[in-house]
Amino acid sequence: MEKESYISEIRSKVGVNVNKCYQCGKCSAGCALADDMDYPPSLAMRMLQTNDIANYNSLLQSETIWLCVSCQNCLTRCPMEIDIPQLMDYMREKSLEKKSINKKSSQIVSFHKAFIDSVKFTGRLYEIGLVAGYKARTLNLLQDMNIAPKMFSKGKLPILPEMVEDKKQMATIFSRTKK
Amino acid sequence: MNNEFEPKILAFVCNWCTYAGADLTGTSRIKYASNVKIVRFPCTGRIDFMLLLKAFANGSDGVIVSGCHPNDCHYTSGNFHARRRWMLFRSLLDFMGIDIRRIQFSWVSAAEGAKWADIVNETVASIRELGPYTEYRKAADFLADNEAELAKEMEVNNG
Amino acid sequence: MEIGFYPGCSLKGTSSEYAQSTLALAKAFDIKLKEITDWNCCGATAAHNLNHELAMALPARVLALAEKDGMTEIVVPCAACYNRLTVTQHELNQDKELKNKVSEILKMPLSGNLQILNVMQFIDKYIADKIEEKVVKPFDRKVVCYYGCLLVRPQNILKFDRLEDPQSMDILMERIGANSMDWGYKTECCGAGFSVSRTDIVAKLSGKIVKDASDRGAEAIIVACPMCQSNLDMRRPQINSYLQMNIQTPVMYITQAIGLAVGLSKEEVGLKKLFVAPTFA
Amino acid sequence: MSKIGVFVCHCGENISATVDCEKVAEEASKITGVEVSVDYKYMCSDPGQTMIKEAIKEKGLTGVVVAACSPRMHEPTFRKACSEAGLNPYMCEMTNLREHCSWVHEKGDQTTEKAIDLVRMLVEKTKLNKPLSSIKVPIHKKALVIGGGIAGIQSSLDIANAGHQVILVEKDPSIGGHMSQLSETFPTLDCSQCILTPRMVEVAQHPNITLYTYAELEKLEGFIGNFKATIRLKAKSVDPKLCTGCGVCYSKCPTKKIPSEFNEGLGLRTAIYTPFPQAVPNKPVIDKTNCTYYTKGKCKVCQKVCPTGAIDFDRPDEFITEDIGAVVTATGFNVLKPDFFPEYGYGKYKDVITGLQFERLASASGPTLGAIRRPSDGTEPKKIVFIACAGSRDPAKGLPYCSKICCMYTAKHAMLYQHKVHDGESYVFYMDIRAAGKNYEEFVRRAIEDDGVNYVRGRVARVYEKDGKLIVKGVDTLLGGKPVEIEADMVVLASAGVASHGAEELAQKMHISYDPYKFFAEAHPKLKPVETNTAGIFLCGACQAPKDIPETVGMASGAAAKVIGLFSNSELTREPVVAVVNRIASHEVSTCVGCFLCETACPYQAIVHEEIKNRAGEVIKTVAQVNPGLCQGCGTCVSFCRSKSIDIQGFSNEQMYAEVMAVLEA
Ligand SMILES: Cc1cc2nc3c(=O)[nH]c(=O)nc-3n(C[C@H](O)[C@H](O)[C@H](O)COP(=O)(O)OP(=O)(O)OC[C@H]3O[C@@H](n4cnc5c(N)ncnc54)[C@H](O)[C@@H]3O)c2cc1C
Ligand SMILES: Cc1cc2nc3c(=O)[nH]c(=O)nc-3n(C[C@H](O)[C@H](O)[C@H](O)COP(=O)(O)OP(=O)(O)OC[C@H]3O[C@@H](n4cnc5c(N)ncnc54)[C@H](O)[C@@H]3O)c2cc1C
Ligand code: SF4
Ligand code: SF4
Ligand code: SF4
Ligand code: SF4
Ligand code: SF4
Ligand code: SF4
Ligand code: SF4
Ligand code: SF4
Repeated sequence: MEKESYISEIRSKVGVNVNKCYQCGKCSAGCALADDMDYPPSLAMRMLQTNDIANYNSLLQSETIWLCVSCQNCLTRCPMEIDIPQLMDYMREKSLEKKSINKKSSQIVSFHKAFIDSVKFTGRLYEIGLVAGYKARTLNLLQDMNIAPKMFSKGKLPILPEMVEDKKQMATIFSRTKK
Repeated sequence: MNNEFEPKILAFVCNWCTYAGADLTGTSRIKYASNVKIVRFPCTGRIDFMLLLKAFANGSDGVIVSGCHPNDCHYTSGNFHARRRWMLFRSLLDFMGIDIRRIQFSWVSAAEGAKWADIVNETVASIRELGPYTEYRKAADFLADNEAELAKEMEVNNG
Repeated sequence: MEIGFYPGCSLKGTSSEYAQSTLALAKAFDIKLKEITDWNCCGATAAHNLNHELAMALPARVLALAEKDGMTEIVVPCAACYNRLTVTQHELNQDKELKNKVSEILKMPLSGNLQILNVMQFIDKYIADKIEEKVVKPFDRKVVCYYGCLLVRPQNILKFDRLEDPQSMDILMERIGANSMDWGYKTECCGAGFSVSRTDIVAKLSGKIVKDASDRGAEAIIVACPMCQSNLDMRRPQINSYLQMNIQTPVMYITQAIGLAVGLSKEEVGLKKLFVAPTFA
Repeated sequence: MSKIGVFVCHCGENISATVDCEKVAEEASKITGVEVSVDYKYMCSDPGQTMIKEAIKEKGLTGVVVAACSPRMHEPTFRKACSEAGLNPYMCEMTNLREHCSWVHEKGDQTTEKAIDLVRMLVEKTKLNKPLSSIKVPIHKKALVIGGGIAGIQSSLDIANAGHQVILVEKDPSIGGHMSQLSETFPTLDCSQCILTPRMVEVAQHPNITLYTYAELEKLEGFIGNFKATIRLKAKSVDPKLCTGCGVCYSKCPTKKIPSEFNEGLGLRTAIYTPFPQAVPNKPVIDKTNCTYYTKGKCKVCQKVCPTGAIDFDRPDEFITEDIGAVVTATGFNVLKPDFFPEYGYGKYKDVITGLQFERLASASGPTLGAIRRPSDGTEPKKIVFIACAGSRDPAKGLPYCSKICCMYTAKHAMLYQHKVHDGESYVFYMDIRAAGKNYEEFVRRAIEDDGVNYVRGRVARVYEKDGKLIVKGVDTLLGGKPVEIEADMVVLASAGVASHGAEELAQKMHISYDPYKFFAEAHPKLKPVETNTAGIFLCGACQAPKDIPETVGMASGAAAKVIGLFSNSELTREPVVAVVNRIASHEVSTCVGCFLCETACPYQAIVHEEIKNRAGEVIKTVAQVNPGLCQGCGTCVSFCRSKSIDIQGFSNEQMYAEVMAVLEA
């Protein structure tokens, strides 16, 4: 991306003027994930303000964007009403596009992808399918092996997926919104 | 003497900012084109745009309207009124087929002597490029036919 | 009376007791919740994390189907689904172009006039008035209400309750005889969708929540979101190992608590399905 | 038929070097109506002026055009000269051949042509000039000061000391305002009461000051020099003439549990009360909303115990009217109650307080006699957190502006805390430190360097209570946005300063403008900071924007100086450049259609409604009329009037058309 344009692109696509942030830090103060992020939200805002492509790229490769759970805590409290969650959505899309996904966050991305695949396949979330897909992606085969039987016994893990009948329509949704 | 077209331009300015600014151009001895003649008003808010129309109808090639910067009006809000009216007046002129580039609207403070010279020079150059204002009958006729109506249109919308 | 119902995926799987207790509670008040025909997943967090248009289109299909079923009002117990559906309807109503595009993809009309109710709103609207007279077994327990993040936000769209110190669940709990305490984690995040991918984070965030509740002597944490419930409940082993404690405070759905108070049985509200079993009731 | 004299000046060589002055004079003499036209080396010199005077007398000139320098320089000179020669000064005009011609163009025919045009324009205008006389308005030399905070007190004393009568109106039972609530004051840490109380007493005793407490402005009519103010004296239920201030009544009043406004709810008062021991006047009033006699019809204990029989339950509100020459508005500010920030828990946790409440805790006359104690349990807080910008600089939930004083008072609070609680720990969460004032930065540095206050740059996201502690979740942005959690015993919010209650209503009563936040608007942000855009009404103190005491007092003296300046004349003299609504023919005729567009345009509320009556005394129409006392001559009304019924003297439509046509037709 051109150096001059990423601030204005964020402005036009996300509706966020990064220069409105006056670095008060209230977002970072309240973000439950800030401790685990490589750049807490206010620092991420500051990086974007620099209009320096290097900082922009660091953010695309950060854990931060994948750790944000869209809880909206920051937006609710930001004195400038800066929509960080939506900005994070946008940064994630960009990161996928540029294939600059943070290595440590690959599990999160895999999970999201497995989730979407499951929905794509059945129209609804099919937990066994999801977990299988996630494990296939992460090769993390042993994770949660202990919880599944209990879930199953409590009737929380249906063996057969529930399926949406209008598969064609679901397929259209996925194909038409793909970029 | 060259044969270049020398446009007739009037400058309607407020007493407190632009008139004083133009004084400063003088005391600083900054030179500018002599085509522009200044008419002093108490405030841009006083500048009646019917007067501008009359100026065009009677052969002015261009007009500059200039006063205090927003928030600096000697009378607190006269320049805001002027600006609001200018917006309406502009579309009216446009509608009548008068080239709105013939009107230069600007803010020149009492300290902006050099800016005043620039504005005059730029306006003279651009009007020169547009050429003499020969369609002034258009304005005159329009004015004659519609004066009452016009006055009403413009002023009511100010409210 | 019959109202539309969107269970969403988790209520069909991991959180079947939430569906069960919601339906039972409605029935106890003579309301039939009718499932939207052929509904699909709303896309949850994953979709909007990856693809904005998809994140609009999936919920939009649900809304369109509800409209097609002739529903004017739907109940959405899952806070995450509720958030997605409400935000989608709002955004599409704001952006006519996108709305037309989505409607065209779906080949379905979309009026955007659906009333979307979460459990609290549903209870407030149809049940709250009659609740006291129906209580047969007051839920006289010290509880804390956990709202999580998605129920009340974003405030400008959801316009639900006080965003920093919400009260609606507390009020309902008081009405069935509980002592609903003030605490520090009403709207703090539990780790949401990281249950599988970053269990460590869920253990930590949910841990803080569970600990505060237990420190204050809560006998139950009351929730209205399947994601919150499963993080706080099913992830308890990880939570306890993170905290190096053994906290056994159960995490119940508000519909279960009210259900019990108005005389439904443990089985009817699916109490057995909780991982951390309540010692009372 | 006009007889105009044209006087072309060379200004040494300043004009004549580029303009052919003789030619200008010669061409001017050809203009119809020009009687004489001459040029001269220095027009403003004595001989030059004499030349004009003689021409006026000899030729019987009806108008004079001096073609010389800028009228901004010498218009008064030449008008005076004309007037000395018997010509109405407003028949004299100047055209600017120097600044607008000779100095800005090269020598040549074109420059001379322009000079001729300039003369022609002013000649045509001057032909249409009318004799005008300056406007004189009488002045009532009595000032009304509204608001008895430090601003109103200072202003009243300054005006009174200059020998003028002052009426000071205060809505509360005592004067003193917010300053009386403060403990010690930055940047010197002197005791607020100690410096304020003598001034309050001086006000009460000053022979030139009439003090009305528990009173409010009801109505203000008229214009500069000639206002009529109606003041409502709220019933105090205590006759101030009989009351000696002995205090028996409030020591016996059984209704004791009313939160004291003066102590910001941290203390209690009775239903009959004086707000604080040093109150001026030190005489009680009965708070009717809380007194059991007024609410339930029984009690009257105070009446029984009063040794002088001063209690009078039945006296109604009274109204008085006063003739006033000038008004000083000094109604101050209020502090925003931060309960709109649920994340900070104000109103929910007792130990989350405002800065003003902290002042009361720190004040030796406060509910804890100056000891810092938690309102919840009376213990001494060992860890305290101050949160700056609570409500200020927050467009989403609070106010977008900076309240200006809170950085300083927060530093002061932290410092006072450290002085009083030696083993205490204090934290200030801030975004920027705004300490621009004499010795202010040094003051803040002292708090940080000497008193060890921990300044953390970042906002607090929320505060919640656990085990009797307030958990403050903030952030240190200087550490890259690292979350910081503090277990505090007390939290003090530097809540925003906002316009005082009822400011908007008062502004409307007085026809002065206010900004979007309801602070009163000054006439010019730089050059008229104490004036309003209504002549004769002045401003000072925190009613214009939040400000500290030094600035308030400076402004109060400034406003007083303006009033004293005004009162130094017995009449107001003003340039007659004012608008008039036409009345050419008979008295009944005016082309004004009564649309009052002019009224909407006028920035000075100078347009009033006039009823035109026929001989039978019936109103036939309502037309506009200009109050020349208020009109400042901007002329905005003129361009708004579509029936051309309102015009401005000295810049009339006719004159301006003539001026413009002169150059176009030439
Ligand atoms: C917590 C805090 C600490 C502060 N500490 C300091 C400090 O250390 N040093 C410093 O320099 N400044 C300090 N200030 C600022 C100081 O309080 C103000 O500068 C000062 O009080 C302004 O004085 P004022 O007279 O303009 O307004 P006020 O003090 O508000 O007085 C206004 C008066 O007008 C009266 N009034 C209001 N409306 C009407 C009406 N309609 N009719 C009649 N009367 C009316 C009010 O009752 C009041 O008596 C502090 C402020 C706060 C909030
Ligand atoms: C770079 C800069 C930008 C600024 N921008 C702004 C702005 O945008 N807005 C704003 O509000 N303010 C601005 N200011 C501040 C503004 O300049 C001052 O507030 C203002 O000039 C102060 O006026 P003064 O009359 O007190 O002092 P000065 O302007 O300093 O005038 C003092 C006068 O006294 C004369 N004098 C000194 N000693 C003697 C003596 N012994 N005998 C006789 N005469 C003497 C001096 O020659 C001088 O003429 C700016 C200042 C600076 C430096
Ligand atoms: S939305 Fe994301 S960045 Fe904002 S508080 Fe929640 S997790 Fe943090
Ligand atoms: S809360 Fe808003 S203004 Fe403050 S640092 Fe975060 S994004 Fe910036
Ligand atoms: S009147 Fe003006 S132009 Fe003439 S000499 Fe005096 S200063 Fe110079
Ligand atoms: S008892 Fe009577 S004299 Fe004494 S203070 Fe009260 S009212 Fe005044
Ligand atoms: S009458 Fe009212 S003011 Fe007097 S003592 Fe009784 S309660 Fe107090
Ligand atoms: S003065 Fe300081 S604390 Fe107050 S609003 Fe301004 S920056 Fe914030
Ligand atoms: S003077 Fe003109 S604008 Fe004013 S009321 Fe009369 S007609 Fe209307
Ligand atoms: S000239 Fe200006 S101040 Fe006077 S009445 Fe007209 S608008 Fe008002």
